[in-house]
Amino acid sequence: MKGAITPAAAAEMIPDGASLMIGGFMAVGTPERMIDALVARGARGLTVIANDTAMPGKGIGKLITAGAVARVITSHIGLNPETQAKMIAGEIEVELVPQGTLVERIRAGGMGLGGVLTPTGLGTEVEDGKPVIEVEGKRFLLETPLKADFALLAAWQADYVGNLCYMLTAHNFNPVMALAGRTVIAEASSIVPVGVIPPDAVKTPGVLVDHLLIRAS
Amino acid sequence: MKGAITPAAAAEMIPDGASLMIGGFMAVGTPERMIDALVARGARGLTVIANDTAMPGKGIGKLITAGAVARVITSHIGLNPETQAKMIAGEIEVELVPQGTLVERIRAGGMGLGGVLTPTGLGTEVEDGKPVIEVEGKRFLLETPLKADFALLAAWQADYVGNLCYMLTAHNFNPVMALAGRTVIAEASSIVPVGVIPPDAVKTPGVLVDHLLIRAS
Amino acid sequence: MMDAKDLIARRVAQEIKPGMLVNLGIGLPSLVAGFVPASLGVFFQAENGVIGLGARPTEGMEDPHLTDAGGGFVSAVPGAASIDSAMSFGLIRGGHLDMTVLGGLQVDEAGHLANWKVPGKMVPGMGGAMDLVTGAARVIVAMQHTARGASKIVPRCTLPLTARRRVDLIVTDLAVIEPTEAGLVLRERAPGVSVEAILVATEANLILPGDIPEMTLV
Amino acid sequence: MMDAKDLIARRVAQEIKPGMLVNLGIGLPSLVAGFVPASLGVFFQAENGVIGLGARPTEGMEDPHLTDAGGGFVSAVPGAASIDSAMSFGLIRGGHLDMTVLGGLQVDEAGHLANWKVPGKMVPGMGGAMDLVTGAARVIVAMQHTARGASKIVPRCTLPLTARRRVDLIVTDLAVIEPTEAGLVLRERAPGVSVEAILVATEANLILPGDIPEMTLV
Repeated sequence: MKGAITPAAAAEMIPDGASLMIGGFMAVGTPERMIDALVARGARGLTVIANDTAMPGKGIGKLITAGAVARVITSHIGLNPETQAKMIAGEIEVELVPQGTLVERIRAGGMGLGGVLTPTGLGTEVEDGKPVIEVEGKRFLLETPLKADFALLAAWQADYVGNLCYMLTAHNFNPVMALAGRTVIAEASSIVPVGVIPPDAVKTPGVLVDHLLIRAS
Repeated sequence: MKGAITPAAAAEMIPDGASLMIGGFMAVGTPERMIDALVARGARGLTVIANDTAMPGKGIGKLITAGAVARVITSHIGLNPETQAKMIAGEIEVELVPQGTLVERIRAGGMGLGGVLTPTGLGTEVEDGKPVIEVEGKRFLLETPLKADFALLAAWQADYVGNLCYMLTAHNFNPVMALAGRTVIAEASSIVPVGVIPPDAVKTPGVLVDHLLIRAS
Repeated sequence: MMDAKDLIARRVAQEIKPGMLVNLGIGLPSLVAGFVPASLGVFFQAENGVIGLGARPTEGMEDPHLTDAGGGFVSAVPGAASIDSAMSFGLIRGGHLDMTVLGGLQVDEAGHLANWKVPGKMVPGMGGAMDLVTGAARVIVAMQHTARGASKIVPRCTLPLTARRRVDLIVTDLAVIEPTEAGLVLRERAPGVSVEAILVATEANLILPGDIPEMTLV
Repeated sequence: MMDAKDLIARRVAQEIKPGMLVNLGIGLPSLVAGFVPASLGVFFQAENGVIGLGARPTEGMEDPHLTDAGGGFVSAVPGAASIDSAMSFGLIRGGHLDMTVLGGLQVDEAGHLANWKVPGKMVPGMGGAMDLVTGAARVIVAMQHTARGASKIVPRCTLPLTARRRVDLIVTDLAVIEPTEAGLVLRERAPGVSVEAILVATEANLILPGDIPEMTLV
């Protein structure tokens, strides 16, 4: 952990055109203060890798509305009509990836694996243009690893080592994305003193986290 | 969860010649009561998939000494001279697998992935006879998934849904093996009433566990 | 007369056996949970991150960190477990999920499901559907038999497929249909619905066994 | 005179920078931790499952669930985290580990390490070594310069390799040697050891830069 920073300082670190992994599932477990700061800074041309684009006014939906996003790699945009409209208008490029494949591609990127061999998508549009590898008589799609310039995470508790815990369905993509961002910034609901989080409760070891957002005022 | 059974009943379920994944790292986080029951039953011809074979008198070492094991797939046998001696005598077949590859092969087997693409082992003896796949200009070994007839786990806390928690370095291979055994049997240091383990503390969801061992008397 | 969606959900609920792990899609499939007795010891998975999904909590007791895959507030039953997306889809892809119930746009005579895209019109994305249909031990499609008068059960899907896997059962407001290697077998009629009415409403060819009973709804 | 192992461990400790995540192999490398000041904020990983490894606890306060990769009892520092084997090797393979210090049987002029097998004699297995050498950002080999009079630094490894990756530094009781594209560069001499003595003890060719200072041991 290199230090706790303000949301504005975090947004300044993220240049236009950067690739961002953003935790969350329909804006549950999404770093909202970080997103607000990116919108306030007027970020442009971002590539967002995330499960979904939430809905207008929430989570990643705010980045879509603000015109900050040029490209998304995601499993679902069905509940955000603005993403759909901007995709049809050619303003946002959308790569749709099955959810289980998306999370494994991110994990592979973060854990130094060469890709994912999955049966999901075989014989569908998702297969188009991808190598099919046969292993022990079964066929699998080879899906490539994903990394990003930044991973923006939402956590429940953090300490100043950078250790993170998550709560209930707010885990989702956060623990995996912590491995795959070149710079990892986490926003926690609370920050507790070092030593307070039991080792067995830590889901993301602090060594993966570069910056925490300072406490909300 | 199908019920809590005695170690002897568990050992009766496991036929000679079965393949077993056994949790633990140098006998830390290993189901000792389960192993004692297998030794007492006089099991023979087992295939054991585990990080190591511990040392004589501890954990998997007891199965080795008892002559229960025909084959091991493991990363390390250096601290068990009996495994080395039986290997040289041709009594036990040993497949050595890099530790990080072993855990990913088990995870792939348990999570329905077709294999593991890893840089580990490239250009070494481990590469011999294995396909090398190039992804985005980098070369990776293709390692096949592993499953087993049974996974024998050691946990810290369990409840009667089968949810499991692990403690400190006793996690090791247990959470991953829980996914890859066709029948999963867990031995816990304590069993607590359903609802006592917080959802966020569960590392192995009970739906993966077929049987718990009854409490030690 | 019973609401069509409730009818479908009640019939699907009968497919659920004690101790199963079940994933219910958003919309119609999510209604199924309401017809499964707690005594069965069934665990519901929400693929966004919980095993042991419970009913919507009392107003004022919702928690923003506990939602289902549709974003609705839920509760957790005793013995629930939080899981991240990697574990959630590992359970699905690895065959640990006993059953999934999903909505459909089309199902065809090969038992193939299309439910994620209407090219040029609506592209919500596949979300978890492709993994669910590929990996679940049993796949049940729960949907209205027709949409705007057109049959959703067709000779061959014209919409992009969700997976190549043959689904296991189709439950509609008119019928229960089992896709088999030989084709779609009409297994049951909805209460008061004749075989003839089902054939008229179905574009696909249906195989008619000797006995096609009315659904029994417990 | 200082013990050879302590000398090596002290010199290796100087390579560790503030805030690093470091994995120390069992045996000699594990001694390094004793020479790293707590003020550096370094976290040690034991690949069997903990980040934030601390010293051996007071007798009677050991816990069987907290051991290092050699099976020895350890403690956990404040801010420690438990990890399972998949996460542990994900950190290693994924490049999140800043440094690993490993023992060696041989290192050659290409900087290749052999440390897991002596065919026909001793086959301990690679354990985590292959992943560590493949994945760690920086790999340091800490070993005695010779074994039974024979040089462990050789023109070309005769033992099976641990990885194709060129290690970053070799620290022995006689010298600090840096493998480079051009070959092995002699960087430092142990206190009181001459360049000539190092050359005599080394089977591999060493490149000699103009200045080869004595190790400074803080």
